[in-house]
Amino acid sequence: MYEFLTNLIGNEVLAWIIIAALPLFVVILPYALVAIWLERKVSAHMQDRLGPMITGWHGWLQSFADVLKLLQKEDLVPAEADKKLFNIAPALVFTASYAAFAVIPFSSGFIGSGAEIGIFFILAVSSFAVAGILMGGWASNNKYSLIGAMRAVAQIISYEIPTALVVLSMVMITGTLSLEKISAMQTGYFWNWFIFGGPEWGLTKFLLIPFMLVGFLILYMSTLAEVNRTPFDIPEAESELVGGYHTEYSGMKFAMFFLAEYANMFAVSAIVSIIFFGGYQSPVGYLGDLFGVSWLIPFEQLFWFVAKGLFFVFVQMWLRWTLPRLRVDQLMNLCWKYLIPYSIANLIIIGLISLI
Amino acid sequence: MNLYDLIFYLFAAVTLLSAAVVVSSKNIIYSAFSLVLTFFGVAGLYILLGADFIGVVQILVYVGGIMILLLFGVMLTNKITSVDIRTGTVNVLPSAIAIGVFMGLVTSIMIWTKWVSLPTETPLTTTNELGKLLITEYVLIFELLAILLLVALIGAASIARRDKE
Amino acid sequence: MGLLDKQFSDSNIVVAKVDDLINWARLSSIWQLGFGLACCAIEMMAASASSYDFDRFGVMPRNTPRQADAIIISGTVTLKMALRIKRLYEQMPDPKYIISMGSCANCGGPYWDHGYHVLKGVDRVIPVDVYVPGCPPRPEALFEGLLKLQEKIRNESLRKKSA
Amino acid sequence: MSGLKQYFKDSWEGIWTVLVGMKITFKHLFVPNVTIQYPSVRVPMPERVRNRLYVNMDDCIGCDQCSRACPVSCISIDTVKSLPSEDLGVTSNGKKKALWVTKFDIDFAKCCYCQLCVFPCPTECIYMTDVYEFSEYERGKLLYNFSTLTPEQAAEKKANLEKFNAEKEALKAAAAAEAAAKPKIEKPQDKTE
Repeated sequence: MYEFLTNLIGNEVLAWIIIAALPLFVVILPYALVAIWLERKVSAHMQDRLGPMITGWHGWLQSFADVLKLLQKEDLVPAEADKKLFNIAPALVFTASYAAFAVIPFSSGFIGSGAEIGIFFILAVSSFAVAGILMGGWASNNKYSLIGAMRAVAQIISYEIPTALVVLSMVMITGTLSLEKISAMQTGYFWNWFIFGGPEWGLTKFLLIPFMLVGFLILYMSTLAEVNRTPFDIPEAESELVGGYHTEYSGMKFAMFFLAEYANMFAVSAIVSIIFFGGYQSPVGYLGDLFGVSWLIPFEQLFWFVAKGLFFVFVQMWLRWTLPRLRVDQLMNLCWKYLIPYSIANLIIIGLISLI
Repeated sequence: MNLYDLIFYLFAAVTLLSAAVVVSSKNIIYSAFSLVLTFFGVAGLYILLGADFIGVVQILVYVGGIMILLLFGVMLTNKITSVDIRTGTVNVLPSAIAIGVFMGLVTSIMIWTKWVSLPTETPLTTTNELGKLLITEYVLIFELLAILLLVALIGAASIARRDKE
Repeated sequence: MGLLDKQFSDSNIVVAKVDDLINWARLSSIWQLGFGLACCAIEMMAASASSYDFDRFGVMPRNTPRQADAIIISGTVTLKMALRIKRLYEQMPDPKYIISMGSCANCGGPYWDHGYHVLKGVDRVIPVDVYVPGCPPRPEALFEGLLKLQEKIRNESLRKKSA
Repeated sequence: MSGLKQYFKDSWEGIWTVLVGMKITFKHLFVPNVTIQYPSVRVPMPERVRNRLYVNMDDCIGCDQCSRACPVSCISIDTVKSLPSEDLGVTSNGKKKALWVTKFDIDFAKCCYCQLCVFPCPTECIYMTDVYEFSEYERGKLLYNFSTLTPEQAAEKKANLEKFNAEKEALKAAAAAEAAAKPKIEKPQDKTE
């Protein structure tokens, strides 16, 4: 395919861009649709009901209908809104959340960009989404939107600190920022994952396990807060803020916010699974190795990666129907008084252990 | 012109145009958001120069931190119900003269300096070397900056703290 | 009448299929504005809850009128509330639908004669698509109203301008 | 020191209670759902359910009691007296019908399904059914006409009655005139006719 594209376009870089970007775009959008359907089914079954049933088998076409409907809805711009920023904001949020997928290794055979600063890039790009959210909230010229945007920004920036600290402690152990290398490190069986102390055998491995667990919990909580999911969904708290920063958005612009949210959910799940759960590595070895067909391995890795990612997305949904929404002060309390001290202590202890 | 140049010009154009909007826009919010774009363009240029770490830090710190703080400040200090947040340009003549002198100075330095041209070899990764340099050669400056930030943090906390009556 | 109009006004197979698809999308994802007024709202909530489950039909409560497709007027519309309902309706993007649920919303219900403060039927301020009778209607009756609305949407066409 | 202990205890409790909650929700994922799939499955209605009214016009004697009992006056009834020559039959519980019910309208948009109209009915011809699915696209269609007479028939009955009444009046007047004329012997009938 690469040769074909190079011949067609006549430019290597452009061909690479298309190869790297196209499958992602083709895969991530349908994923978002499936995730929306999954969310509705999971929430329904957790409440002992059925969820979408009419459109297709158990309503699997529901999100297609939703998007198709949103496409034909009237595209409203409030009269008093700042029209330029109002139109740019959804595109910015959408771009930022999809840009994160550029550095995520889906399997050893398919990585958008094996950039050396992968994990750092994701942290940086997520701050672009903050700018988009703030832009949308401000441009709507609606008090609920503005308050929602302010809350979202305060929350995302606060929770970026524990995320960064946990990532830092992991970077200390692995010695690299590249997600590809971190994934490749945890090859073999599941006891080589970092949640079980990493691939190196010895005393440090067993000393690390409890601190890895703490790190995992902190990372999961703070990334959950970064994507504004329940119980940290005060930016969209329906009972107080109508719809948060997307209150005034209708039709496809709202759909872009919606798809960006679900893409973000997978992105953070992917980060958690790469850092602690081996990324695309299989827990039990590969069929391709067993039968000696090496081309099968990347596909198996893709399967394991998607399975792990979807599992953590499922846990996010699970938490959503378990916990009530936090108050603003509780949210900040959790971040500044619990997560950050724990993550700093964790960082120091992991540093000391890795010195042994 | 190959693709590399094309991307360079793209980022350069983004940087310059948004910078022009920053200074010329009458709406402070537009200026602030264009400044975000300017930082983004500069980060792109950094990455094109092979300084990937600096580029990403530029986005993380300036876009994610400082700009958001600035936007917060702008939004909270003005009426939120009206879009009418405006700045005026004052003292056009003195500033034009000052800018002209400054630009002339910079351009003349650029022209008269004898630039050494090195082989265009961009390093694959800069993070490792940067880290090593920071804690060997520049460790004093690094620590001083850290202390400065700490002092600022403590100062901010003590100002924001409510006194016990 | 131009050539294009003529072609479209006939039962063109392409237009018919596109119509079907678009109508299917509209009718199977009616997002409801979470908007309760009186006792009918309790039945509306019951319709969303586990034993009846509105979600089966793709009905999802949205809190902002900008993202809603249908508004279920569930209960007594006082004269004060009528203004708000009209405003909420105007804030919704096209295509939008209205289900008037219960006697009060249909025509003022018990207050049609002597209620000095009650609007005598919500159709005096906004165009209603389906009237669901009942005081209050059972959740199933609301479902039946929804099915009627879906039937109405199914017969809409691209060529006709929707309300 | 106790503050620090409390801090760790709080952290532990936070995580532990979340896990407990998650266990409960996870169990519910596998609990059989309770949803009634309405269009295909319907709950059986209780015996004395109150839904749409039905009027059995064969039994209605047009006594207007239901209309008077209605708290929202959604029932409107018009009756026309029958002629002595006409036989309207009897109701199922043996009452003789004496009125043509030319109009028996119930506005189900107004009806509040309180069942108060059912009790006063002497012939038990108005009662609640278990039909609840009768949504309409137009409000006018919720006005149900139960009268079995067509408007023409109603008009005819009315005309008949008027004619009959007029004849009766005439007869009465004639009788009165006769009674008045007897002492005087004179007949004013020619003048009045």
